[in-house]
Amino acid sequence: MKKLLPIIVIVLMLAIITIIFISMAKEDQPITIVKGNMEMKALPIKLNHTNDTQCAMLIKTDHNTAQLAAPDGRTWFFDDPGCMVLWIESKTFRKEAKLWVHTIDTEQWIDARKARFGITDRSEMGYGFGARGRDFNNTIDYEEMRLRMLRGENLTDPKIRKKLLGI
Amino acid sequence: MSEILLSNQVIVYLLSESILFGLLLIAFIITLEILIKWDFGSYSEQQFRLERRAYLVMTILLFVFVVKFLLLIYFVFAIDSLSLLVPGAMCAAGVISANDYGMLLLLLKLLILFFLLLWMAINRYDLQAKNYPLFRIKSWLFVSIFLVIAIETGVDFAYFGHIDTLEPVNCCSTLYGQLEGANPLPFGLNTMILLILFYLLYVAVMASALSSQRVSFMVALLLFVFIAYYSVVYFFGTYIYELPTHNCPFCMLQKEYYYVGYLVWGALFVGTYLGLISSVMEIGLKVERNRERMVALALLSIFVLLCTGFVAIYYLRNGVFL
Amino acid sequence: MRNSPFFHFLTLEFFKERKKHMGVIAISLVILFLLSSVLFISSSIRYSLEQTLDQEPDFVVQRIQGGERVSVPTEWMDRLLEIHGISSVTARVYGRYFFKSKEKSFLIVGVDFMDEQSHKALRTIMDEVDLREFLKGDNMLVGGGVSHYLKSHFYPKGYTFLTPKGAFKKVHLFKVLPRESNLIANDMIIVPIELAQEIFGMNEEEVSDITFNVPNDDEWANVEDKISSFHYDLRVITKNDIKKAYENLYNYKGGIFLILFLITIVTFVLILYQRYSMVYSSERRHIGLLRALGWSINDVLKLKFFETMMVVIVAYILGVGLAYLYVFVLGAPLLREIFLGGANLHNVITLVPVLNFGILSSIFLIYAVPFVSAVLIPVWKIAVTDPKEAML
Amino acid sequence: MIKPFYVAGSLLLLIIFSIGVHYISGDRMGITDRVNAVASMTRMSSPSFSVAYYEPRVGGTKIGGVEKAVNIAYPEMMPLDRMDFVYEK
Repeated sequence: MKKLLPIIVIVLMLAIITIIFISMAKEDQPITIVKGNMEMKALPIKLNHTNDTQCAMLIKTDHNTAQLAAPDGRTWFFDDPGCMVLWIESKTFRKEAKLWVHTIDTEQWIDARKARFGITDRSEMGYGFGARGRDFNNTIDYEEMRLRMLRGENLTDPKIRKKLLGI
Repeated sequence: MSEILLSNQVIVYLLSESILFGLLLIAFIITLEILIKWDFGSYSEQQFRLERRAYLVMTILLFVFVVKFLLLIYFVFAIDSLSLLVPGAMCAAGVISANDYGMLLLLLKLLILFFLLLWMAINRYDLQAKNYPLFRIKSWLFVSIFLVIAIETGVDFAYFGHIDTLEPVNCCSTLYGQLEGANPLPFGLNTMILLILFYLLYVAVMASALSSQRVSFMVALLLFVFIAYYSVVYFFGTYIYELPTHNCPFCMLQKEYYYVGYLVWGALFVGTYLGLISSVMEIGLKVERNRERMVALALLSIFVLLCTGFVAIYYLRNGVFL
Repeated sequence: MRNSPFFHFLTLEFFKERKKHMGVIAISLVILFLLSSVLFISSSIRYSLEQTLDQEPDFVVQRIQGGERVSVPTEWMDRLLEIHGISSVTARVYGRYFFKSKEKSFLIVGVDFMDEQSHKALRTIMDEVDLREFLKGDNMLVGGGVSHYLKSHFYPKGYTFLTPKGAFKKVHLFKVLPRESNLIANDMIIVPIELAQEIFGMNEEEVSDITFNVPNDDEWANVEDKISSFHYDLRVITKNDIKKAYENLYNYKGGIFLILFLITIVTFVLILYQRYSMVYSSERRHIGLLRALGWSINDVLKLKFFETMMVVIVAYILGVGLAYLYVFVLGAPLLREIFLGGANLHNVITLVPVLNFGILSSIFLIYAVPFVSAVLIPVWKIAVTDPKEAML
Repeated sequence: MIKPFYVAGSLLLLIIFSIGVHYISGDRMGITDRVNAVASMTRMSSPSFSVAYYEPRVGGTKIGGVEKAVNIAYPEMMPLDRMDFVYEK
């Protein structure tokens, strides 16, 4: 028994290491960040395989999503423009970062700072801001949207919702 | 902010931490003096004085160790009771994550406890050896412990000073629950493989300890505590709570679960500490530490039995697994 | 351990030198007694209030105008009743009634006695109350404080309320609520809901606010959100808000006390340090003798450490025990007034004994840690005494 | 260990024991039940502390950060048991 023990230990350790390596090779985590996007352009989102950094939800559709590219090439993805606003507020690169939104009317990636936002649209987190490429009646610009998001004046506030939607 | 700092437990906790820090400061200054002037070959009056002062350092550290240990339990308890004041928090998990200092503080505390325990073990051996062979190592260890405790005391105040009672925090189900589509376990493990690893590592720890293979014992122990943490949070915990979706390391410390968390985490951490200390001392200082190792094995076995017991009892009572 | 010479010596010495320890134990006793009493009272009241919270409805819906609560129309209730998952929607009618000038005030609460829950609760409070008799005329149930106040102001049988419309309403004092319920009922007057509306000058379509329960906890946030959007002047209060308010209230009173108490602790530590330095310096010869007899420094440290721990534990048990006696057996005369205030009706509450790990460990830590810290250095000083001291 | 120690020790144990007996056998439920019944009947659990007319009772009647009690007679002085004046908001 005494002689066997060291062999058992060695076998066990080998087995453990193999298990860890095999499962590491199979590792299949959803994307939360993409590095090396030095041109800071809009990347296609891998649907059902990308996590929103702010609310940790899985991004299932391109509709009204957003992404953000930092000057060092890191890119994050969001399922709602509102999430992006909340997330970037505390970051040091919030001035330099490139913000992209996927519009709900023209269905393409445009610069969020130039986009217009509807205030009662369907959005993943229910904030109600839908990015639009064209100016439409009752839309607001990015700065206004940002302020409303940070102040909490969006559809998640019951009183605002009543005012805007009547329910 | 004022609400948190006026909580009874927080006041008592911060007061105790400050007093301990004051004592340690005295010990630190003495240690520095000793380290500079120490000369064991000398018979001068000063050397005798230094040796006597070394006793003060030792006394203070013994006291600090005991109180720090109690304060860790008290800290967890205090955090738990604060969960009423912090919006959104259901248990200690939410309060700990109320600002960035919380997790750091908890880790520092666990680290300090380990080093204090190591110091105790070295000190004990040192005193038995009569001619203080480890005196310098011991003193330098204390100097580094003191620096960590200084940081910890600062973080204590920063942490409790910056809990916002208006800002909602996440509760444990959002903090430890699954990220949608993501796997919270390390190395891309799934629960089945995690459990296999858990038991394999336990056997490896036992076998290497019994055949006195020190290096593999240490490696296995480190891996074991890492895997065990995840196993408890993501598998065994669900049997303690009897709820398959409840993943939280803190809720089990509450009354609803008969404070069993203190036993679970206590056995795991103290067991690991003692095991690590015995192997550190055996590898580094070439001294035999059988007793610590045996106690460590016993505690780890209690831990594994306890975890397995929860699953077994659940299965026996309900006839199914979660 | 029983026959260990060390412990024999320790205990022998402890009792032989007991005069030395008496003073310290006495000071400790006073400090521990005060501290424990305050914490016991505050935790007992907190415990009782937390218990009542379980009876409290999950949600309260109020109407706010200019930051003040105003009456709610009863049609708001119908809207709530339609929502799925909401149960026991009830109207509350209550308000303060000022007794002459603004010196003292009562809290008048209207209760719908036809309601199952209220009915059952009334039975628990008083066994032999005849509800039919009570509802026949204009009757009221009053709390202990109100009854005492009315009696001393020559209203032994009842009171004539002046409604805002200028009418007088004579209400007969039916029964006094039991003393045990004083914590919340001391200044309460319980009347049927219609009578309360009349006294406050509300019409029948008005109530003070509306309460309801949501049995499924997971739906709380949803329901709160949904109901908040019914009206712009509507405010929803959840049970958690109330819980937090209580918690804060007690942290204020207990916490301020503790902070003031820190000054005492610091003084205490200084006194201890002084005293032990003095006591031990007179012991030098004694310790020197022990050292000459072959005791090591560690042995002396151990002796002194156990001695200190004995003092700490004896003082702790005595102090906490005395506080327990004072608070829970005698009812904490004088000290409880700090918690009850004295601006309105005088209140005498019955304290429920509450002991838990939180309080006991807090008391122990705030006492023992400064104590042992103060003694450490004097102890060390005496422990390293040279054996040659014995010769002097 | 000497005899007086056993005597003193058992006295302390007796204190602990009698506290335990009182704690367990005390009429805890009787008191709590009565208080609970009043709360359940009125659906209100605000503590009846003896507060002045300008101060609201905590709990059911007024809560939620809307009110701030200020002594209207002495606007610059806060009631003593409110500690807002110690801590700036």
